[in-house]
Amino acid sequence: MYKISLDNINSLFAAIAESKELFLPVKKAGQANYANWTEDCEVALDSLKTVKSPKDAFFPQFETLYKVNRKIIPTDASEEEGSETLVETKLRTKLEITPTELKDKDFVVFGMKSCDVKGIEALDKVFLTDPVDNFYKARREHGIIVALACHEPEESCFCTVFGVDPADPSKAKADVATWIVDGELYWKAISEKGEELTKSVASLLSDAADDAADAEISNITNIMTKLPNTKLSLEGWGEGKTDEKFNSEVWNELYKPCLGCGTCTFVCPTCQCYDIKDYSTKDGIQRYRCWDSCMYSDFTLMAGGQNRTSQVQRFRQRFMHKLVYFPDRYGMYSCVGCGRCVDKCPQSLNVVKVIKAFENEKKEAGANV
Amino acid sequence: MQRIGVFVCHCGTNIAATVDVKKVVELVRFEPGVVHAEDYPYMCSEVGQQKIAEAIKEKQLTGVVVCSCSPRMHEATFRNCAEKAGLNPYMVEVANIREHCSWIHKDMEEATKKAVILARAAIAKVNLNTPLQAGESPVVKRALVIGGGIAGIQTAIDIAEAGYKVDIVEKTPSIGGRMSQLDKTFPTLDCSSCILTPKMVEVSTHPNITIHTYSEVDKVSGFVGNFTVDIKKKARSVDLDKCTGCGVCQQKCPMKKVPNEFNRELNTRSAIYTPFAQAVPNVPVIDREHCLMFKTGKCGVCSKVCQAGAVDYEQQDEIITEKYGAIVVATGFDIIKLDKYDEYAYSQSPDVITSLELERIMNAAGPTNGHLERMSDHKPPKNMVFIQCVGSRCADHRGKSYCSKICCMYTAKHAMLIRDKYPDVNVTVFYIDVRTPGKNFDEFYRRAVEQYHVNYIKGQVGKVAPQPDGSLLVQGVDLIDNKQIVMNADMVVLAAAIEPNPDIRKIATMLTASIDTNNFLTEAHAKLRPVESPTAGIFLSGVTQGPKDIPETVSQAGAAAVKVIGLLAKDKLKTNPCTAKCDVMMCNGCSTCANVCPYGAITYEDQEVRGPGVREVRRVAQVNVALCQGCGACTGACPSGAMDLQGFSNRQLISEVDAICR
Amino acid sequence: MQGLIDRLSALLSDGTVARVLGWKKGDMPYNPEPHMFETAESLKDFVYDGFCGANLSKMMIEASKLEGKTAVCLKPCDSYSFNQLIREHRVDRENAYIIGVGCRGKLDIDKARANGIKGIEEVSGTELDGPDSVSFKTIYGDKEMSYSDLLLGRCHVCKGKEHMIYDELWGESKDTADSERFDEVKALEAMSPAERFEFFKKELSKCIRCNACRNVCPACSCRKCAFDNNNFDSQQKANVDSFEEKMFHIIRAFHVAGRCTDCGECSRVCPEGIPLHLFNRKFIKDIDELYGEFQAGKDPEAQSPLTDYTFEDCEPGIVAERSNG
Amino acid sequence: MPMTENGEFRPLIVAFCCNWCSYAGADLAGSSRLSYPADVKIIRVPCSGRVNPMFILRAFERGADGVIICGCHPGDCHYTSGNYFARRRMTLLFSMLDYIGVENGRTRVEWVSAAEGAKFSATMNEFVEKIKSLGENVRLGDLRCKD
Amino acid sequence: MSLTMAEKQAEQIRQISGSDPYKCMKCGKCSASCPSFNEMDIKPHQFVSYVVNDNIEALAESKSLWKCLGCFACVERCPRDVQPGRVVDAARQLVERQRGGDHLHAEDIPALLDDDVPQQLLVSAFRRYRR
Repeated sequence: MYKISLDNINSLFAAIAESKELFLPVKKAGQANYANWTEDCEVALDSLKTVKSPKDAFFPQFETLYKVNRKIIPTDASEEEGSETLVETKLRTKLEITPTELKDKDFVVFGMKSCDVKGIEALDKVFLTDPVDNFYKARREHGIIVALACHEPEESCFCTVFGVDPADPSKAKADVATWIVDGELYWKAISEKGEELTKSVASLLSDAADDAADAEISNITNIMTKLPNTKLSLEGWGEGKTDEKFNSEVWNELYKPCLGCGTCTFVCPTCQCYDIKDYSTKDGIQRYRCWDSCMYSDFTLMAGGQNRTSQVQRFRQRFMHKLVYFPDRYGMYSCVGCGRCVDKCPQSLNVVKVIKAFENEKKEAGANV
Repeated sequence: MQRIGVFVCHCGTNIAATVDVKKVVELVRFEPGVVHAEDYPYMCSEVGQQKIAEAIKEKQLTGVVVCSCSPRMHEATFRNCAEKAGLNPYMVEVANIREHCSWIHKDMEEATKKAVILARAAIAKVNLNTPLQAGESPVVKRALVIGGGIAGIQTAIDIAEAGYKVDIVEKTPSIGGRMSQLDKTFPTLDCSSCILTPKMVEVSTHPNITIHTYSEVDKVSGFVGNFTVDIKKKARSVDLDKCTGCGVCQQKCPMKKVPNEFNRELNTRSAIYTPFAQAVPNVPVIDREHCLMFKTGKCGVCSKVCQAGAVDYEQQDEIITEKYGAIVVATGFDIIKLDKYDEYAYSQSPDVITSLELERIMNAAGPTNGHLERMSDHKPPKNMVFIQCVGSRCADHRGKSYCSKICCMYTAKHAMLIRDKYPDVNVTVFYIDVRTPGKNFDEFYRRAVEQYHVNYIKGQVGKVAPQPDGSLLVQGVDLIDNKQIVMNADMVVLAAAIEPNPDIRKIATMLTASIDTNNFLTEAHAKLRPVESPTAGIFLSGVTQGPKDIPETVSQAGAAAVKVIGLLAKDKLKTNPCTAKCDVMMCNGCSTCANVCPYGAITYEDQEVRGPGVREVRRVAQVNVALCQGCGACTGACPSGAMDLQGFSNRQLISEVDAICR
Repeated sequence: MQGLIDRLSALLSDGTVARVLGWKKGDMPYNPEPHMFETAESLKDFVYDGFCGANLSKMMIEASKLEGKTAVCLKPCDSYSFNQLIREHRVDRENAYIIGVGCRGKLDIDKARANGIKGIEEVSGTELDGPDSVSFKTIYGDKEMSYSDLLLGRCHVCKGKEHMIYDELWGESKDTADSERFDEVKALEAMSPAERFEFFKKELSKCIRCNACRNVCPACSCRKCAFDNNNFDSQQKANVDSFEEKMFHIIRAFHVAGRCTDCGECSRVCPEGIPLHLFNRKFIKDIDELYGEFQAGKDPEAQSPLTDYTFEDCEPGIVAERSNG
Repeated sequence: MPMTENGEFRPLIVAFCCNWCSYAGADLAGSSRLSYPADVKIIRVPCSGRVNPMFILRAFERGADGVIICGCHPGDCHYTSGNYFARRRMTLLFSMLDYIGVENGRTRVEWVSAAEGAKFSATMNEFVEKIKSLGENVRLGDLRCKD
Repeated sequence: MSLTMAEKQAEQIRQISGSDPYKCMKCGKCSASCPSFNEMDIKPHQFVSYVVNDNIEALAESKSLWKCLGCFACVERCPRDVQPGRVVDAARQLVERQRGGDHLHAEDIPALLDDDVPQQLLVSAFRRYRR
């Protein structure tokens, strides 16, 4: 275990940034979001939850996949034959395709909370199983995760429900685990990548006792038990529950306030749906992908219409996907209990309310029997 | 994907001298959808059109772009050509590389580059064009003529003679117009009334013609072939049917101090009056503004003396609504106000008069019974000065920029008539140029100089100053002698500029007819369609289009009539298919579009809407394509983009923007 | 609040209305959600307190298509939106039974969070007839804040306590305005173009294009948004670069210009806290100044300034004149 | 930045001209040989009221440096009222662009009648000069279009 | 292409006066209005055509330059907005600039006072020719 004083933390950032891109919570116009570190940025390590999750680091909201450009070039004499037009021409067109290069430099994501690290695990399930997403894979290979323990969890947090330990990031699949206790940042490398990173900044770190964070860990663990949503039960969800949940009447009531906006999706650390679109530029197109939301009315819109035509279907899809289909397929929930949707939904709907609504349904059904 | 052919016109050297036509052909070949490109010296020629037709057939073209002159010039030509070759005419677009390119740029490289971009934009648009079908609308076989002067009269007679019904709306109590105020006409010197009166009688007795005098157009709606017009018939206070035209009421009317408009206010008339003796209809009106009965409630003399019992003080303004297939504007002119021309002392001396006032003075039925005399002391003048171009050809705010066209000739006429009748009167004409194009016109002017010894001086008058002895001091210049001339005159006659009737602006707005900055109505084409307004179904007759003399007005009136007859002869009209169209899947039914539609073409109805996952009854917009004129105001107002304009769709215009910004 | 619940139950029981559109108790003390109550019994979960900020007008678009009348609880400022929806034929007045509920300003939980209040377990003092301060019981200790310090930004420029449309009223309202409506816009106008550009760039670069502002907006009631259809080729789901955000927000605000009632929902729901009302309010200010004062939703018969004109309207050049002083 | 060989900035200017007055005015400028820079490219629309603010933003997004809308003079609209609506729409749009910090000279509305070929040419010359003085449109363009 | 001296001067006159002599349609209304016509060797309307023809030397030497009263009757009445009075005035300024120096001193004024000449004229002359 190492430590560094928070007073000195900027020199740590500067040292990392010297050789790697550094991605960490930055406050801009009043809101904390992950962004590239610059000397004049306002780092917000004390923010419990950034508005957007750090999944952008591995799966950005927008990325160009490749560019297609049309070039007019002189033709060879041999190719001229059989030209149909009346005009004698010595030119022809050619399409030039330039794929975007894969990430090939190491970068550090600093300050990820355990829930967000767990979110990356969910993304891995999707993007790293066949067919592998090369863009994502390259980023995962080059990304170094420095996780940070939560300090004062809030009432919207319920990560423990999904087996996340917010107090001890060394249990998460990160490369380095850190804690902030009394003005010191405690640092513990977990993986090989983490060890290497530690080496590269070793001169700035000083030794610390291995149990230095233990008090903080038990403090946070204790707080978590007091939070209302951590007592949530996932009974009735998970693998094999499709039939039972899909046809429930509860959805028909629950979805009504839903605006069909994408706030929950875009702040969520595990949502991984994207759309691929073309943007026509001067003399070609850029094919890009961007996050999409299953809450949107034009999600998966095809020539023949879309497969979910009403908001209740879309609403159900999102939560069934997180709590039933994803476990069915990958053996884990696609919710990590970060509570961002609890904070941000404009209509105060969220995954917790959904789970609770089904609990109530069960109770009421039991009462009726 | 379209199969587009691009045809680049040289327009002789008009385009080819500045735009490298071959290079344009070479470059546009690579545009998406283009399968054929060629150039030709004159695309609009028979051979050029033949080339387009052949390519359409041989290459199975689905779209055509012609890079040539303005689409306002030849779009119709090329669309017709395509239609004959079996292609929907609305699959043709024109890239304007002449007016918007070759004619305004000098640098060949730059102009060629721009021509390629303009062609690209047109190609991008054609890629999104869809075949459009013109609809049909019926034609009401009746015409409206606004204005009852010689232009309106001649148009009405010509239309009526072809067998169609015509209504004339005239603002004043009688038809006749300006021509009825004139004494003699140039260059033949025949009496104006003598040639006009038979026409007035003909028009009033023609079975196909209805005359609404003392009436105004109040409201116009509809479109070519199908206008609905509200005509306001002002209360005449005299029953048209009962009145025998005996004239006793006018003699007995105690209120005789009303300025006489017909005589240019040189004398007065009674409150109940017919403007002139030959008025049609010969039925007086009561000028309610001056009538004692209406002002004080005490009089009623006319009613008492009227044997026929025709006077009706209770008569009200009446609105009648009629339907017309075509409307002819023949609202004529007036002379400009001279209050800004202080230097000519028009408002200071009664002996400085306008030429139109001189017409009334010379007229036997005028204020002086045809005797030439000064209005101040009724003495015959000895020296008369005519000043030309008063307010015409004037670049400043006081006058008009154009030449009024008729002044040179009528001044020669006046000078000659005076010298003929009063050989001892000296007549001097100050002129800038003497313009006499026209049959026998210059001979006429030369007669004034050579036979009647009218003193023509090249130069202007700077100042007219009334003298204490009642004479007028005229200070002018003789530019040939380079001398300033100061002379005494007894009368000064000003050739004031003419201007369109001031009512025209209101009327043009009602008709949605374009109007220029001088208030003349704009022609659909200055040379090729001079009697039509760009607004379909609206035709121009007489000075409403531009300054004209009588023979020209009469010929134009006939031309307008022919155009009207051509329109009324059709049973149905093809309508412009470039109309607005509502995508009911997206329409909110919010009524925003209906609020901005100038034609009332958008209505709402509950309609069952079906689409993927949708099947419900919704309130959606409906466009009446017969009423829609394709302005697109609705498309800009529609928040959801449900309303689009065919032929100028959102996607087409955006693709043009994209093509230009490449 | 019990009085309101009793009244709503009575309306349901006597068949005046078939359902009630109101707010349902949340699972936290500050997150009630809009809810459709079908039975008198279900009203036990009905809540109306300082956190019921959501404007229910837009939900009436769908609700007024249902069989029978819907009772809807509208705050004074919501009633403007409802009127505007009537003007646009989007709701059926006949199918609505409007309870004009009193309002003393609505609360913004983020104001409490910004004040260091977290781990909230209980909140009290938010009811309509409650005290001037709000008490928070949190796992990190008890906290208190004054009601006015917790108000949503929009409540500081309250349009007034009058309901523009209602069938019956419940509860007292209070005009909570304590600053000038256009102060924020004026402050921006006073900046240099470069400063303004920087300001908007900073704010708008946070945008995640979640469309919450659009979807919550009662004026954005298009069946298919211009951003979701192909006609304008504007169908972009991502905030790609700086322009994309500006274009989206300019057009969003432009499409509701002359129809926006300044209800402030866009700013309330923005997850990134972007002051989106600054766009809408700029249009309102311009319209007021250039074409005469106009409050959308005040009079459902009034012609919107953008579907109206006069011959004497100012020329677009006025923008440069004003801006260049 | 689009430059000619001599290093002069050549702006990209999109002009929307109504078919009845301004497009005809541009034609007249052409037939009168009243020149204006080739930087101006005209798009024909039936009426200035047809111009959707989206088109203008689109042009800027695509890299236009200036956008001008020409229509019939107030009172002269071929469709009676299209230009009045355009006038209000554009005033508000321009004001918004100014508000977010875009130079206010990049947009303009001018009324040009069919008879005003000289005015059309003069207006375009003036507008091109103005845009040249403002330089390239960096605040509204989409970077992807620069590739 | 470089301009000749005369062309430059003609251009200067156009700039100073702000008037466009090409607009002249040779109607002569300026000369017809001019109170000093008979005193002038080059008449007002000729003045304009001299500028069109770049014949500035003749103008500079003409008497007319000093005979124009500046009453601006021609400016007011010119139907083409050519403003001959301003052209004359511009020519006068051109000449004055070449001569340089002050030609009118305050102390000389009393000697020049003439009961028939309106004092306003002197004041305006003073403004115009003192530099």
